[in-house]
Amino acid sequence: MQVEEKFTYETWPAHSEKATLEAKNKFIGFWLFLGGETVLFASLFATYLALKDKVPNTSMPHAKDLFELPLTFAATMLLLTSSLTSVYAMYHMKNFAFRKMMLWLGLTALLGAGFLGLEIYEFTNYVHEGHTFTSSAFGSAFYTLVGFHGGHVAFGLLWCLTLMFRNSKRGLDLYNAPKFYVFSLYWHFIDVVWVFIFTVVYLMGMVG
Amino acid sequence: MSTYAQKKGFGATLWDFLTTVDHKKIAILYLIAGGFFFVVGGLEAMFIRIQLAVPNNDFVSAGLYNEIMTMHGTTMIFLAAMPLVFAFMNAVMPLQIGARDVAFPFVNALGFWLFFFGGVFLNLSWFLGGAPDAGWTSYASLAIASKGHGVDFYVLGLQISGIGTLIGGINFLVTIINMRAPGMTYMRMPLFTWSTFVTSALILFAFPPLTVGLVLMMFDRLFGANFFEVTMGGNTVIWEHLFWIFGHPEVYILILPAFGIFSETFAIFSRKRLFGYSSMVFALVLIGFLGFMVWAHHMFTTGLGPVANAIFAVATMAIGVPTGIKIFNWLFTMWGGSVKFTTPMLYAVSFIPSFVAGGVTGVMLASAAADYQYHDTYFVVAHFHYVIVGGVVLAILAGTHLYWPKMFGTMLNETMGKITFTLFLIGFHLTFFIQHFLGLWGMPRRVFTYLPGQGFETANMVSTVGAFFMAVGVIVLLINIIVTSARNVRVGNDPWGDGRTLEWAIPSPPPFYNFKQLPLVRGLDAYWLEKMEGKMAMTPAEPIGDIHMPNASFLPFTIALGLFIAAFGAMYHVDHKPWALPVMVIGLLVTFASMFLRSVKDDHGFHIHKEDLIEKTDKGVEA
Amino acid sequence: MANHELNSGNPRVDIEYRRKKSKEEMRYQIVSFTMMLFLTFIAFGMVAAKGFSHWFTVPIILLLAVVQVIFQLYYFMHMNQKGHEAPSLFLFTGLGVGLTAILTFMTIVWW
Amino acid sequence: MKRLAKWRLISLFSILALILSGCGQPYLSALRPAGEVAEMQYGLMKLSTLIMVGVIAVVTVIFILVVIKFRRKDDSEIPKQVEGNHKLEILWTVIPILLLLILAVPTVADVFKLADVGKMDKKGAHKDEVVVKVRSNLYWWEFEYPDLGIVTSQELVVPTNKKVYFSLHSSDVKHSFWIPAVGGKMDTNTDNVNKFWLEFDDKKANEAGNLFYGKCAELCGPSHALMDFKVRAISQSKFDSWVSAMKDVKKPQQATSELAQQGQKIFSQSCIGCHAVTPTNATPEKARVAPNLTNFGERSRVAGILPHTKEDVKAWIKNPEKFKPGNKMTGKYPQMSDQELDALAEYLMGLKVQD
Ligand code: HEA
Ligand code: HEA
Ligand code: HEC
Ligand code: CUA
Ligand SMILES: [Cu+2]
Repeated sequence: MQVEEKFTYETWPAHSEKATLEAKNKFIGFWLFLGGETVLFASLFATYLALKDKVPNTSMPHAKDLFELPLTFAATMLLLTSSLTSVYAMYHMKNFAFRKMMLWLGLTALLGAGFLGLEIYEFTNYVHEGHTFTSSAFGSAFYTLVGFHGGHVAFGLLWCLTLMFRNSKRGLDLYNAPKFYVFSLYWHFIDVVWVFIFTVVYLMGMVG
Repeated sequence: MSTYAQKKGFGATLWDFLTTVDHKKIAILYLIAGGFFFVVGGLEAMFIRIQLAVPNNDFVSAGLYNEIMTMHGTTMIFLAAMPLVFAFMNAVMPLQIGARDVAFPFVNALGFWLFFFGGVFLNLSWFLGGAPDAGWTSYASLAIASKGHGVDFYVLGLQISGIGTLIGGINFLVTIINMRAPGMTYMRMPLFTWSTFVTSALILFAFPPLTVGLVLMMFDRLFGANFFEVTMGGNTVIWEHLFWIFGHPEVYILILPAFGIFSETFAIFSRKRLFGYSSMVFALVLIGFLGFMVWAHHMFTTGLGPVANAIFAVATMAIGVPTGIKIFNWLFTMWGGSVKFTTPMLYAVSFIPSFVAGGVTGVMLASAAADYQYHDTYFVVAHFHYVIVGGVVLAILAGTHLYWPKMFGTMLNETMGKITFTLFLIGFHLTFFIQHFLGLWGMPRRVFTYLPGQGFETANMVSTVGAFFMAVGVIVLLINIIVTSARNVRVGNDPWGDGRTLEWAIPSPPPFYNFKQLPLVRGLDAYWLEKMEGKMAMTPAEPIGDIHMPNASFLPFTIALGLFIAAFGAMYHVDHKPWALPVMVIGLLVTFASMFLRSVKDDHGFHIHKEDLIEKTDKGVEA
Repeated sequence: MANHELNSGNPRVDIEYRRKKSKEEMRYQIVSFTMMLFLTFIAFGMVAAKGFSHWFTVPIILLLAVVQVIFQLYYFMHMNQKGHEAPSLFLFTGLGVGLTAILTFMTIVWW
Repeated sequence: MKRLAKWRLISLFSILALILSGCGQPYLSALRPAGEVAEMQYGLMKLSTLIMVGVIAVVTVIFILVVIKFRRKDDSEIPKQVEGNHKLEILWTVIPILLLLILAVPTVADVFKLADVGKMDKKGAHKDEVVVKVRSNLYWWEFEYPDLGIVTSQELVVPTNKKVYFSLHSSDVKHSFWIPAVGGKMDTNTDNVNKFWLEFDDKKANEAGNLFYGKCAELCGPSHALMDFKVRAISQSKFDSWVSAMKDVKKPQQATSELAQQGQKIFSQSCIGCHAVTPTNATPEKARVAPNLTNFGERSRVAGILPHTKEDVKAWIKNPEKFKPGNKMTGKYPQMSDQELDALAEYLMGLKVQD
């Protein structure tokens, strides 16, 4: 199958994300990468858990005093929804509906940007409360873990926008379909990590 | 006129190597760079041994010794042994599974350049105010306290080259999963391919913890974080764990490919299929698996408590079992075989007693209560040089001789090979055997000197003398390489005559597309099977057709270069140098711009047309 | 849902079939999204309620997180489909390595 | 006949000496265990070595057979392609497992025995147990006896034939506390306090001249190699009298000779800020930044490594950097003239608590 071949709704293969050898490679390769990312985030979680609430003096804020439910909840909703929108994008890719796919991808990026905005707002709040990257081991661990996730979101945004920009005129083909697919995997993975962050860092932090 | 042509030829060759995405050329790059760093690390080892030859020596100062010792360990592990092993994986594994290239040729090149720039960065520390001096383990309390930029070089250099290794690992995995030739089932894969597979999986899971550890240390040293700052609530034991969660699998990342090379060597030069193939595969996987459960055996004296020590001690001992399975299978591969003692085979044969000696001291170390005595003494130094030099380095030397004709199309001289072998083996045992006793007599490791009158003098002298034997052996090898390259006598497909696997079925060196037609694999040792049926070539699995090949690209180089530049900025930013931040930004821009370019510029590769392939055969250019 | 393309000779039938399949899948995905929302509500709700003991809440919210992630992996990321043997092998191995690390960090880095 | 006997005796002794020298020095070598802990570990070493030698022997026998018997004689021979042998494979899986079990059981038992420091935390009077708080600092060691209220440095003094409990901590970077002849090491972390115990055998201590060598076993900086300490292992009664002699020093001892008095004067101007000459542990740890010199005159080394002579004391004070690169004393006090050095050395060498 030629990668640049033009397709129609009828000829579009069922598994466009795995139709060529390159695509298959990309697919497996990306999953393996996610396996490695799992260990990466696990190491960060482990570090965070070991350093949670480790502050030099008792006057400094602990997890209990910092986190706020509504903010975290809003962020969670944004990211969760963006996971669904990227599922929709893939649904339309399957059906060779390029415009719709782009629309949903755009929505995904928008929600992701919203999430990032909330996170930045949250961080500035903490800094005002004296909980900074350099104020304590707890601070370092917190910002590193949550920041790594935030960095992933930011990178995902750039990636998504680059993809959309590059392919806006081209339409779907077997060259870019795996790229879109792999991006959606990445985006879901970010959400997976976030589920554990909101549970382990925020919810468990608030429970004490 | 001819000189002009040559000059142009050199420039073109250089550009070719800077932009290549061909796994065989990348293999050569790994071999050259890794070989260079091996000599650097070896020279550092010689300085160590000279300093320790006599008590109270002042060949190097205390601080300098620590830098040399640290750089010796770091260079040897990250910049010599691993890349050399990667060289063989790149050169041989795709051929063994009958693939035209690796899954991601571009990523393959990127992996190399990241490793290379990371290594160069690390070694530039020598000229920029001092090398890292906290040991290759860089334990946090000392590393954080270390003055100057040495440890920053360590952190950033390893970070860059670590990313390269990680993506290299993923690449190998995907290649093996997706690109095997028709008929090449998992259980028909040559053991070197299997060991590449397991090793790559170890890389995939072991490098992220190292990445995290390095990030934490970088944040502490360069950006004011407090992960390891006890007064701020930090905890240095976190580093120890992260480092060893990586560090122990790392030693298996080194030894498993060595096992792979030896498995091939034993089978080839015994003219016999590997004894117990399935249990060999099983043992590989088991070693890889157990490798992740034992890291705390490096921390028995840290004070983890008796429960943890007991668990990790027993888990560690368990690794002896699968390793033993492999040892005995090799012995029984030779049993009943027709053993020919070529240079690679000499290395393989001598590997067995050497490695077993190192392995069993490993099991002694695993006995936690006794390790309280061994830990951080020369006993440990002896253990790991026995497994590393007696395992990994012997394998690299064996692989160099074994695969040299496949990589370069010419044989290394056997006589000189045997001289290198003899000198190296004698030197190796002379250097490291006695160190077991030094450790037991009370000599700690990482000491820049020792006082007279404690009974360490003779043994240290012996050890130093041994090291010189090794050095001479290595020099003979270098001469061998130069001489044979100059002579350049070409060889055919199967220069050893007993090749068993697919790589020996195609020309040496192989054409850039490897296989004109993908071969049909009909069993283990595919080429051997055909030979036994009197055929001289593989049966093709497809008609001759167009071959799709990737384009060369300069972007891997620039992506890596960008990180290299950025690392300088990040490092000098602590000194409040005004240019530091801009440099960091520029470096990152170079990297990201290259990545962006890569993603927006379509690269569909090119096709070699079927007519050209047929024509070549007719002309007899390539067999 | 199979990896291969259906081949009944009539492209329209295949397309119809595929569309139906995708629709069906999409329905599952919406259901799982709803479930995920629901689980998130419970988790946040339990913490907001403040009434429960620490020892009760923590295991439950962890469990909820795990279930949610399974939804993500199996429905959103299609791990329930064929052709995901290697991915799941490596993902779960990674998870195993990661969990061991977390376990040790929570037990033997205690001071 | 007599000659022969003498020769026999001599050769016997020389063989014995050879074997013993193969075991290293009695005051330093882990192969000359001088206490319960080292004994236990030596036992494990012997057991594991035995197993390992067995393993190596088996491998070597097969190895030699193979290498000799199966050389290629005829270039056209094609051996039979054997797939494997299940019985053999089971054999070499099961036997190693058994061997490892034999090693694992005593290992685990000893790990728990060595970690048993329950007695140490016993509340109330510790009449029986000796507890030592070890604090490691860049290139010097401090030993505090919390129950006795005294502090000493560089030379640990312990009673023989009873368990001594240690709690270990570091004040700067990680070090590791190791007395090879008496028992395995334990790290001194910056994060936490580690605990373990050792026991010093009376007879073996005598053989070693009552002085064991201790080492720092964790890379800690340029002078890591020189961070030695000594252990004076003496009988309980001698220990008791040492303790009471130390306790008697309530305020700095007054020098007697004129030269020494001069030295004391210089000392109290330039040195006392860091070096204490009273053994109490009333000052907080943070303020104890240099070795306590109360009984310096009775030590066996200067700064852990130099011979204990006046010349060496002078040389040390004159330029400590020369002997221990990176040490924390260099440059913290004014340059001393030769005359001042003489005076200081005289004073310091007179700092004794026992006669
Ligand atoms: C290639 C590298 C390599 C390999 C393969 C190994 C293999 C092993 N290592 Fe080693 N090790 C290192 C490299 C390696 N090691 C390094 C670099 C360090 C030091 C790091 C540092 O601190 O700087 C180290 C340190 C180290 C320690 C920590 C010591 C300390 O610091 O206190 C321990 C402790 O358990 C250990 C154990 C083992 C064991 C049990 C094996 C086993 O895998 C060995 C298994 C093999 C055999 C056992 C032989 C063959 C088997 C048979 C013939 C069957 C029968 C055998 C029996 C029944 C016993 N190693
Ligand atoms: C792959 C890993 C590897 C390899 C191959 C080696 C190889 C050697 N090592 Fe290394 N070593 C380590 C990994 C390795 N080492 C590690 C990880 C440490 C721990 C560091 C730490 O504590 O942090 C260590 C520590 C270490 C020490 C202990 C230092 C200390 O604790 O203070 C010693 C001491 O003898 C030593 C010696 C040697 C010697 C003699 C060789 C020899 O085998 C080297 C042989 C090679 C040569 C001799 C090549 C030289 C070539 C030439 C000289 C040619 C001349 C050049 C031209 C003509 C151009 N090593
Ligand atoms: C910064 C405070 C400091 C000052 C001031 C200082 N020293 Fe020291 N001194 C040290 C430290 C730290 C050591 C341990 C060095 C080592 O072994 O690494 C030491 C070690 C010694 C030792 C060896 C101790 C032993 O137990 O073997 C002697 C003797 C000594 N100092 C004498 C002096 C004299 C005399 C002066 C004044 C002229 C002096 N010191 C001033 C910090 C100081
Ligand atoms: Cu203190 Cu080494
Ligand atoms: Cu290990």
